[in-house]
Amino acid sequence: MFQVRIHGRGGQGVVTATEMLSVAAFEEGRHAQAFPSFGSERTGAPVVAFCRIDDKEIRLREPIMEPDALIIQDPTLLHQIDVFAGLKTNGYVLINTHHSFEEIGLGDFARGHPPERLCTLAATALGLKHIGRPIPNMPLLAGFAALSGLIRLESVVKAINQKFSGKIAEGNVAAATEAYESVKKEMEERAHA
Amino acid sequence: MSSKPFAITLKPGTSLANLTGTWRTARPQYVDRLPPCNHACPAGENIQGWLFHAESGDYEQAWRVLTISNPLPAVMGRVCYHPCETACNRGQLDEAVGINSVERFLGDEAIKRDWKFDAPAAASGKKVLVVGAGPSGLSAAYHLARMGHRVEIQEAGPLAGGMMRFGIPKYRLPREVLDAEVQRILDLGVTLKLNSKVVNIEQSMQQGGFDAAFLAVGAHIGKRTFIPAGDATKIVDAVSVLRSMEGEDKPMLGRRVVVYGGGNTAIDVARTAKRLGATEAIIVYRRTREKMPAHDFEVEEALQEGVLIKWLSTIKQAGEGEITVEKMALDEKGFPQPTGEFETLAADSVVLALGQDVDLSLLDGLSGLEIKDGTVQVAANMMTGHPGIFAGGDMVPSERTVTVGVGHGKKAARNIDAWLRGIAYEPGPKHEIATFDKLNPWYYSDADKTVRPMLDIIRRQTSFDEVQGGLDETNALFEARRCLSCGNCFECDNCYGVCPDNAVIKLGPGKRFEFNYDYCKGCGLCVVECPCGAIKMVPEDI
Amino acid sequence: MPYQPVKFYQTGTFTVGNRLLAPDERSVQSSRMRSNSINSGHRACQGCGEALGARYAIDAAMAASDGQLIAVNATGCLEVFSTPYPESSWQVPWIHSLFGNAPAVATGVAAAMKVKGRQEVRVVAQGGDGGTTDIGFGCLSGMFERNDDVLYICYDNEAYMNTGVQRSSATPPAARTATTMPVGPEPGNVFGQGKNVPEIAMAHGIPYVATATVADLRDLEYKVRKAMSMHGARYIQIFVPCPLGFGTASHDTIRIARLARETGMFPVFEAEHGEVTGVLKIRHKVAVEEYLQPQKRFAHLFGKHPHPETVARLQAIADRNIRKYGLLEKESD
Amino acid sequence: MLKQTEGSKAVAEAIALCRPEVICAYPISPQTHIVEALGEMVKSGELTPCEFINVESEFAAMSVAIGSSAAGARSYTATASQGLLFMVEAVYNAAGLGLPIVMTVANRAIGAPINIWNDHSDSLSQRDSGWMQLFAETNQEAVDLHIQAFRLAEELSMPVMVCMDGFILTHAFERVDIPSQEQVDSYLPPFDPRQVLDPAEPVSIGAMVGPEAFMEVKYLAHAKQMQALGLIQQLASEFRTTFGRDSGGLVRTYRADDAETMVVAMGSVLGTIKDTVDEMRDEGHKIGVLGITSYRPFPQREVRAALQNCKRFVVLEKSLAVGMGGIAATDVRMAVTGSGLKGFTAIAGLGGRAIPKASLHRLFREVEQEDLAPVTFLDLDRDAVNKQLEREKQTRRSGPIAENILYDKGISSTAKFG
Repeated sequence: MFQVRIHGRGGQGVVTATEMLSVAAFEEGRHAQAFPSFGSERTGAPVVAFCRIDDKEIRLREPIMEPDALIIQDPTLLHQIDVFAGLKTNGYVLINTHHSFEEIGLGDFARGHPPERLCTLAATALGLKHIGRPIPNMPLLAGFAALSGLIRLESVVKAINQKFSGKIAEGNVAAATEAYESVKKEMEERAHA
Repeated sequence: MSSKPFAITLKPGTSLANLTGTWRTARPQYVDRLPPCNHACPAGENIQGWLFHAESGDYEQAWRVLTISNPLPAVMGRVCYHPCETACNRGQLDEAVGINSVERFLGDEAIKRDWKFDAPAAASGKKVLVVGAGPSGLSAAYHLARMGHRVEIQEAGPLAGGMMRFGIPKYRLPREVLDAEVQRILDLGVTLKLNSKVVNIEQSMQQGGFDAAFLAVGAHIGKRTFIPAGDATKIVDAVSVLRSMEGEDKPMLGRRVVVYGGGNTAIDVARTAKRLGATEAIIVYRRTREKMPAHDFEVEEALQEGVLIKWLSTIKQAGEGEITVEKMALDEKGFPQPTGEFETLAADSVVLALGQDVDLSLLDGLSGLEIKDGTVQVAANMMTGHPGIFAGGDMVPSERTVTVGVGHGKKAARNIDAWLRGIAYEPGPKHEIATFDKLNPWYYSDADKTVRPMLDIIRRQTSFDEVQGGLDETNALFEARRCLSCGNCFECDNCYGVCPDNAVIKLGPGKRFEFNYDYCKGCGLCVVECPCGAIKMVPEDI
Repeated sequence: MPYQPVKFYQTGTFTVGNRLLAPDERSVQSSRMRSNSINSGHRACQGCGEALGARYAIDAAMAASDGQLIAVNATGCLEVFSTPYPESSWQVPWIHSLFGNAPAVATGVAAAMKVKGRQEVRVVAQGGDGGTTDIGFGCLSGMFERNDDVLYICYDNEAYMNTGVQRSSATPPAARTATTMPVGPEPGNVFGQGKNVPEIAMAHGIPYVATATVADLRDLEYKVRKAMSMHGARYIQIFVPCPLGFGTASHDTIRIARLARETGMFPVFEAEHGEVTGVLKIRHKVAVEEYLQPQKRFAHLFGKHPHPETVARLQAIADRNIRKYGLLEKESD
Repeated sequence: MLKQTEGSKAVAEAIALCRPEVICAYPISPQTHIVEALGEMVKSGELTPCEFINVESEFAAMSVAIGSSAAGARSYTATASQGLLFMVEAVYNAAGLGLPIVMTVANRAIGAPINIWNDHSDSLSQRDSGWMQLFAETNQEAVDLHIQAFRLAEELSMPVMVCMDGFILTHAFERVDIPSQEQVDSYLPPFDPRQVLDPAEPVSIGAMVGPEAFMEVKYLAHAKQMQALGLIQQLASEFRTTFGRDSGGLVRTYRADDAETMVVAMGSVLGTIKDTVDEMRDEGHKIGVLGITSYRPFPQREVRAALQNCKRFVVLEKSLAVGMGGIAATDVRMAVTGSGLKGFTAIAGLGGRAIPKASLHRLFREVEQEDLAPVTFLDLDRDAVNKQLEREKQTRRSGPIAENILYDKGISSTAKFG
């Protein structure tokens, strides 16, 4: 079972991101369970959502306390809550920022972690670019696909097209594709480095 | 039902099993109370009864109910002083119902449409002599005829009608109206013998083979009083003046006429004098207007027509072209006392209107009679002390009006009928009077009395045209519908409507209602909300 | 056009029936064919205004809907006296659920009829003043706001009579109830701000709002008929005196209702879409004393230690109603 | 059709397949997504004929459903928590009147303190309301139970509550097989009401019933629920035939054959319990699970049969009878009266407190050892409550409890800055 935890703020599509992740996994024939942290969600407030992916039925209903992967949709949260709590050794971390881990004060953390499991992505900018709104969730999801290889970009695109239609779907797909390519490229570059 | 939830879901209307009548401590009962108008009517008319039909526009039926008691509605509708209206409960609400005017409308309608009385009941084989064709005699003849008796009227005068013809001026009662109603009575088969004065009643009965007689000769002898007078002064009595109005030669009263008296006759004569061309018609009366026996409306009409009245005055002396009157003053008991002050009035003639006496000569020698104050005493059944001879009208002690006379005729006829059958007439039980407090007047809309059109004042002063007009159909209907139907159900459905327990059964048009005592809880709403007081509460026997 | 009293026939102009009217002008209550929606054998007190008002109103609604009517009833006297197991007095399909939910239940019935394509079936909800102006008020307002196709009829007897005469928000000032006893310096119910539910109903802008009394049957029937001719949320508040709660003789129920109207204490009017379109004028204006004195619930205002100043305040309320609704005929009329 | 979808959306689709005619909606978390989805389906014309009524309160929601059901329309509503309590009077009334309304309860705690998270306090407060209560373990089961609920309700003319854990199920995206309209139509016939308001055949519904018949009315409601015990099983079996899936029924056991320790629970927590039990079984523990689907009627016979071969059991429930202990536990213990079984009650997950596998491992081991109090509270912060109890002993005005505990736990703002 693979467990993903996404941190963000109300309004950034955190819950949608886990749902889309679960849909993408479902599209690949896998079992998935996405659920929010069940707060009274308010725009701007810290939000957590979860997604489990497995090859068999998922019965577990506890919150994800030891995630295999973390997606941080808002780097400002890093200074507010312990987003890394319970992260498995060598777990994936994807952070929405155009800075490096070093630049956002996570140099120490990054140095103790396998580099192929870490990535930052300027997802908000991609959202603005393709959708016209600072929504980073779909680019991040695609970036996560690229980072982890857990799901394919086509599945993310499928999930997007199920959820959205028209211009918004197109924008999201474009943003996701660019994010996927960007992360893929960075990871390849890093592998060669 | 069994498939439906037990107890919570019920069949409709099943509460009929719960007989709430057992809750009752008092029960409502429908009653017929006596309307004050009926009670007050000297002719015993069922006024509420005939107005009920008039309300629906069924004038013929109204007329038929009316004429059960009174064969002369067109006359009565003109000359009756309508004590019914004085008694009418509506007077306490706004104004009394114009019963008299509706009666006249019905009477006129009957003449116009030539309605006839229903044919008499099967002939009884009995024969009754009626003496006098005045209101009382005509009424008795009518009732007796309808009861199946053979009736013959012997009238001393040249025309039927009595005081209706010889006492009441034309401008109050056009003669064609009187003639029509008399003729309708005669059409029942009543024989009328005119110019046939009965001089000895026993003899007349024997000669004619009559089984009973009703005497109604009226009071036609004008009372006189002593007034010192010169030869030149013309002093006549009112009855003579009015009677001569029916003849070819109208009475010559001069330009200045003084009428002495305060009754309706005094007014009639004064108004007649005015119409005959008098420039002055002065009534001299010894007391005040309040004490005057003449009806207020007649006084009022007379004054409108220019008749003058000298109150608190007596005639002391009549000279040539003038009279001397003495002023009076009321003492503490209200009696007029002479003051010693005198004045003179110009007068070409003095008409005495001081009442009338009865000519009782036809009774001379008749056994068993009691005569008192110039009138014949009769028992409650209108029979004189002489078996088989009944009397009524002005010749017996009573208020001397046409209506009373008609009432006497009806009452006498019933008693004569009973007497002829060898039984005693038992009037039905008198119902309790439907007094105003028994009514719930809320339910009647506000509707003021319809005023009958009045003849133009100039024409009234110069002609004998009828002063008061009749109601037209719309007005009559309106007026009839002002009746409160006191004490008698008029099927307004109030009891049926206001019962919270649906315990009033409506039986359908004309059939009224009945109570369903199985469910009536005795709340009394129907009693209080009955507009006309036709329901009363009576305690249950518990 | 507001209600026009029959004028041409003076005898019985204001009575239930009238033998001279054309059949189509006759009142429902005068008909032998009236539905008697609430049947004999119910257990209402003698002279119950509510039992009477309910039959008046529901029969009229039955006539107007050609018998296609479903009635919903709030808890209260009407419900209790009409349906004690095993007997029901109702001859119409009828449901009672709770004290405070009749408007909502009626909404449900109307929704069911709509969804089943049976829009000829009309829905009436009914309750007392407690069930309407107090506990059922939320549901009532919701039903109004959604403009659900329900005619709600409030039988207003100005207190919780079913439970033993306790104060409701419809209880008039100074009235004695079991919870506003005539003791202390200001005996009886408080002079509050009032809760004029017909006006609150009007504020919802619903198609029709009217008040009526059991003393004015033809007006009442006219209003029910008019309400039934419309769709959407409609409200009629009918003044129904309660002999027990008012402390009046059982035979005085209608008289008291009449006096409530004639004094101006209970203004009778109608409104469409929030605007008053007609008032039933006072015929013979009387002082409030005439209305108050026959009622034991106001007895403490009179007698040995009278409260004329309180009577004057009540008169002021009546006068305000008269002014506000124009209850008097103009002098020139 | 298999779908990855939100639990609420799946339930909404299932409800739509049941062809409801009147839906009443009032917003309260966490049931809102269900009625929102239904509202959209009605408005778009996808679900027709159906009246969707936005009422002004839960009390009105149930009341509207009472009216529409009594008038013969298949009626549905959903609520949770305070909303359920706000409609309680009408909840009892619907049952008393025998109206086959189906209602989803998205289980949520009851305040105060106000809390929007999941536990079972709301449904269980309506234990005696006369409604049948079915608890879903998964969103698939939630879908299936709603379809069964309409049949159950309408066959008996009694209302049914389908209980699903708020957020945990309602807001969870997971795989759900949504049946086809044909399947549902073949399983669920049109509503043929046992009583109906109809001018053609008037009845009076909702009479006042006195002492002479009230007991009988109540007994008949009880008898109906006893009938339902058989019917629920029959409906589950028919459901399997039509839909090819096991769903519903009265109870379900898991690895219970040779279990010496049994864990009894309701709702979605059964999944976590099963995972825990699997792990313990792997370690050789003889432990099994009894899931109760039908809480009302309560299947005493089946519960007793499922537990009769074990040595001890613990009822883990998301509800608390304050001053007594477990609510469901009381029923379970009643079912095994006289069996000599050792029974424990674990109160867990109140107000959305997570029930992690780790805690369950610890609890189940203590149960195996019979080394715990008869009523125990899973993951209770003993420290915080003890401090408060101590404070209350010392001062009368010891301040608000919740605030104090947050302060003790160091997570309140006053802790940081005060």
